[in-house]
Amino acid sequence: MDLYEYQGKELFARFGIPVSEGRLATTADEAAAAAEELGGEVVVKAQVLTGGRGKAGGIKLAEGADDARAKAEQILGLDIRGHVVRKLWIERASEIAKEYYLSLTFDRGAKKPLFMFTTQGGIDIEEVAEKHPDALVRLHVDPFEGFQPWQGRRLIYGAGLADPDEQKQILTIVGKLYAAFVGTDAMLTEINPLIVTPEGEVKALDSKFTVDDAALFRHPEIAEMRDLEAVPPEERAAREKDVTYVKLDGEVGILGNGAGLVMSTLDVIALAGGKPANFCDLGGGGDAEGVVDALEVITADPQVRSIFFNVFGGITRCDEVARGILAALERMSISHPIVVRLDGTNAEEGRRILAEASPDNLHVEPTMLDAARRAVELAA
Amino acid sequence: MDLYEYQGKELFARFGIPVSEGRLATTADEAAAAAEELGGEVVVKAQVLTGGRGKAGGIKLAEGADDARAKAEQILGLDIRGHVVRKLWIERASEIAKEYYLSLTFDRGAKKPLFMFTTQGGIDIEEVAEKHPDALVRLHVDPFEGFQPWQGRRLIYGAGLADPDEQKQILTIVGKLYAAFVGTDAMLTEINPLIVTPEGEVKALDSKFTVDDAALFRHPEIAEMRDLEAVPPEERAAREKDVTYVKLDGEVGILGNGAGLVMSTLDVIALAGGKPANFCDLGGGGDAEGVVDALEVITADPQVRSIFFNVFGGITRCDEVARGILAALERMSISHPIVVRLDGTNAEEGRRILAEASPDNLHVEPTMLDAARRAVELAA
Amino acid sequence: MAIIVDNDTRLVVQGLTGSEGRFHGLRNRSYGTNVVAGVTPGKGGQDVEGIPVFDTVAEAVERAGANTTLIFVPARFAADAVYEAVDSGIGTVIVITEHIPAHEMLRVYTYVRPKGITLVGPNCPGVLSPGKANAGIIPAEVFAEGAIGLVSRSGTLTYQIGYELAQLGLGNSSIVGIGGDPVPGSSFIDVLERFQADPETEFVVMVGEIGGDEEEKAAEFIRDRMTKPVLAYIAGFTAPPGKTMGHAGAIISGSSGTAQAKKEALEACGVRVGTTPTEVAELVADTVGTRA
Amino acid sequence: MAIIVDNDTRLVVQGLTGSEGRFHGLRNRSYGTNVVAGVTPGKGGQDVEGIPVFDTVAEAVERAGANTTLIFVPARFAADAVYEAVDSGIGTVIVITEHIPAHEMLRVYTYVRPKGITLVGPNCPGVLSPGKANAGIIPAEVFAEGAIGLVSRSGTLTYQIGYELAQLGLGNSSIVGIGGDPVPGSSFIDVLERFQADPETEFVVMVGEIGGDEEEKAAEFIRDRMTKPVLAYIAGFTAPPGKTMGHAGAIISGSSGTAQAKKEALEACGVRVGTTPTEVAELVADTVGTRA
Repeated sequence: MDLYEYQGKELFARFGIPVSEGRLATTADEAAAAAEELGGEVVVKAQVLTGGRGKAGGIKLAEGADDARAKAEQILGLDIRGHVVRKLWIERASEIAKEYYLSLTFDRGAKKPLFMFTTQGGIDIEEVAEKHPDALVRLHVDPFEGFQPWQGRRLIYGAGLADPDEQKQILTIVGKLYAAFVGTDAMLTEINPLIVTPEGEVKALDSKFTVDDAALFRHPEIAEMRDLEAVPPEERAAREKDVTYVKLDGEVGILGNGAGLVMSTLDVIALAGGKPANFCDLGGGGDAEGVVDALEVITADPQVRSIFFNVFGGITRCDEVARGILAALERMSISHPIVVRLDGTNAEEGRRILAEASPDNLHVEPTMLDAARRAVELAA
Repeated sequence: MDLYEYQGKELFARFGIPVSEGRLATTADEAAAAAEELGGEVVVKAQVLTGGRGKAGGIKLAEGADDARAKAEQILGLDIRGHVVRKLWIERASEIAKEYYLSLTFDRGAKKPLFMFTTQGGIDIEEVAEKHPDALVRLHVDPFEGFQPWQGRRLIYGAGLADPDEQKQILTIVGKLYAAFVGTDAMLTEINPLIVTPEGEVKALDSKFTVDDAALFRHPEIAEMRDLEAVPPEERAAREKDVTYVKLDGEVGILGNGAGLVMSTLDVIALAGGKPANFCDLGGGGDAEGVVDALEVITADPQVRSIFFNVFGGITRCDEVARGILAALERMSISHPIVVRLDGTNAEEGRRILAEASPDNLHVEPTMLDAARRAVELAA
Repeated sequence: MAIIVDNDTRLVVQGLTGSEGRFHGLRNRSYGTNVVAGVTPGKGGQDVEGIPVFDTVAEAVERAGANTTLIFVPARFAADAVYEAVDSGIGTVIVITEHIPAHEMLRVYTYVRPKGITLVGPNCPGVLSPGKANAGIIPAEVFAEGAIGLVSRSGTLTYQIGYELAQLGLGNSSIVGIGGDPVPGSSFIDVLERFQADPETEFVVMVGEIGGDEEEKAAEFIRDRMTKPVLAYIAGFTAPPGKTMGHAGAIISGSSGTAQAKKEALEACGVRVGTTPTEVAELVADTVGTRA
Repeated sequence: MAIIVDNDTRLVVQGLTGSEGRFHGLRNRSYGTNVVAGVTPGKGGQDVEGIPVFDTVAEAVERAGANTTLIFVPARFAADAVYEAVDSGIGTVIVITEHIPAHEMLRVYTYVRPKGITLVGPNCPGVLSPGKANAGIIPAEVFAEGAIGLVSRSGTLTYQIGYELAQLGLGNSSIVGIGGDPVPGSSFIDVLERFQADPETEFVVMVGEIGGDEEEKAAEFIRDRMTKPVLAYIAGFTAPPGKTMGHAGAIISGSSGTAQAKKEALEACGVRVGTTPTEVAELVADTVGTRA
């Protein structure tokens, strides 16, 4: 689960990492009030779960309440990489003398948390990593060794950080970042930039924070941070029905069991010359209830012209899926042509059930490839 | 550092292990007041840092305040294996249906904490271990794995504990004992007996608790539990002077550097037909200050007839030790004959310094064996 | 031979008395797997259609000779179950349970791996060695016996490919579902290494998908360390690009994680990549034919 | 050859700029040890009489080629220092620092040992291979070069025995002080195993003392696994019996931990036990004479 900047900063602050004071606003008036309360110059920052806010005009300086209101009006409603701005973070403006970069990531490859630190922080960190790899210090942490002070020293000395006062502050922040990472079951914590003010104070000016979904049961206060409205409405509807659905831009609706098989189905549709309208994984279920839910979500997309139902029975039994399809077709009126491919556990029985009922718009095909071609044809 | 029963129970309670309510008393009146406050039947328990209290008459039941006063009078001042009773723990009496044994020890051999559990608790646990080894479940805990619920299950099922309600309570206690063990840097935590009352309540009726001295800086509240008065006065005086001193029963005072060498010196004295009066380790020091301190402690023992000063210079330089001895002899008047053996770093210079000054009661010998023999002779 | 599970497998099912554990445990036994015990704390002494249930894994090892465990316990208790198995002397641990927190699996992995224990999963369909043993939820009837090793991050997609192979008369030595969790107990490389060493395996099919860089690493391993032919399939060419927060992920792997990038990495290491499950099976048939 | 330290040792001293570190670091260098670096955070760029000081052990490894470390840092920072050394690629770690909490050393030990790293100490005098290298606080001038391996839990007592040997014209291959802490990085058995494998060592003297059961375990190891003659000395026959709390300790080891018990265990395994340091040296001289 990805957190907004302001949520990540809230967690940072909870673990003792210094951040600027700020307020959340969802309207221009709230933004003005926040600026009033904070006093002085403030930054109005779009809260979106994507990068590139700055370039998109999502971050603006404001002097006083009226200016903050004006800037908020400009930012609210902006579309930043498909994310519409509905929330703003108004925080006291910071003067920036230096910009560093500090992150701690769950490195799946090494199977260890990985610290990365460089004094060349700011926007183009990937460029630093590519062009000046020595400037970016990487250090894995063994989960049993845990955080040890030397790791912080390796980061600061490795990056050539010379100022003793900065060293001291950053050593502390590094330790607290590890505590935050482990303490929240994070998959990623990133501070970019980690700034030094002209007065020499080090603090986190931004936050990227991703928490392991599987561990949210241990962190109810973080689970509550989930912003359901940030998810596209059709995906939200699907999630409420326990169906994994992602909208795409084509005309062949896809329904399958298992993420790998569904992805493969999208690919096969593309190879057959069609465009998938969505990714939709039934998971282990295949009963009427699940099929109805999924079909409802898929057919709500007006672009959908045909539906490809691709199931490989394992735990899921094809006869059950066949009955589910028929029951679904009884309960809801679907005019779309539906192409079905069933294989695996009880596939013959499933095909027999469909053949017996044989609704007009149902086309059973023997192989995944044949079915894909047919679905593409029918969508044309 | 060994803790008294009541201190161990205080720590148990802090970590959520059930114990009986009780009060500390150092006088019979306090014991009576405690009994009054607790109400009903109480147990008056001698607090000494040794075992065998029960057999020595250090644990007595009392009914009401007057009886508690009478029992306290009987117990206070008792000598239990060389420990004089100065403190009492008055606790509400428990009815005992069953006695179990549970401990968690720092197993130096395996280099892991070790749980031991048996339903055959009570006094003769070593006998259980010897005669019915299968009844005593042993389970090491990997420090990185840490406590896991299955370990508790292995203990209870391994010991054949069948009552589900007892199982549940003991599983909880096992986990809390591990937390207490790690959380206090303990070397030993032992509950014997861990009782089950007729109502089915499980609790710790006694405690043995030893905390790592080297970790006390992390636990100031435990460090404060140290009872300086429990240490023999001469050892206390030595400790204040940073000298390791243990009184023994002979007539040859021993002074050396390094615990191993001092132990070896005791053995050599015994082989030479003498009896060592003490164990005294100067440690790494050998300056006049340290020598004076050590000699003061040793000569305070009226049994001492001669002193054997056995130094092997390593970090300690023999010339410094020689000067220390001379300075000490100047500052304090010692009539005891002192036999000195110096070897190792700057030994020749040390011997030269002593030879030049050659006080009447100083005898320099070339080898440890010769010196031991001489010291025994002089003590005769 | 085969890998991970075979005729020497003596399986204990942790969570045998739960509905999933019971269903698949019995199904594995029906297939011919030697299911020697189940473990459910508090249910020791019971049995599940003749399979004895113990309170602890230690008893399953001592009294039933279990050497492999199949874990179905709920996510919150799964790490405990793995620790118990490993510390009780089990040598092969297959974890079906999904949604185990990544940090918890990280500690489990770090604890288990140096001991030389085989850990497969979590969140995986298990391991099937056709004709010998099935430990997990893979529908064995789809697969035939043969000489093709199959390793996959995906469940149903694996069945699809196995099915396509069987249609062409080709069978498998072992099918290993490594799961798609952040900390898989066995990686592609771990399994490829075993297939390389397994005399019964002559050819390997690797089924990957978008995300991470395990396929890229496997490509190098295949180039540098494998003599047996390997063919790959990657799902997700048409998948929407994943949203990833921050820059750290991309910096670490140096890979975009797309199917195209993986395909290119594999081909650069001399590994052919099929475009559909059907094509994969046909390519295997061609290659096996070529070699025969 | 010798063991643990020798002519190939490239020593870094962690805590070189402290008073103890400086004194012994320079003393070790004077003896001929190749002291290549010191580490003190914040003092990188300085030097101690020509020995370069770095901020991190990683730099000492990369820039000065250190392969062995000698740790003098205060107890509270000692575990951190060991972790840093090990994770920076140091292969041999000798810890002089005393009073490291036992639970902390337990974690350090558990982390370090599976990596195949040599850990000696804490709370030990270090390792001396006469004529080759000295890493620690052992007064090298007491010892002669020779073929006798010496391993001990004690400091000055070891010097005494080395001195007695030297008086009889006998020298040592290596002297290893393993320290008397609850969690020694190397046990008697670890060191005996190395002496057994060291071609330069022909004879071994083991110096134990009361407490624990390491000497008893070593006795069995000597009986079962060593072909070289071993002679032992145990200090503490006259020592007051230790006060131990509770019963767990005695149950664990099954040993009383007394010098007499240790002596009997050693003799039962065919290891002669000298009664005084002098007698030990004489027995060695006799045995070596017998063999010559």
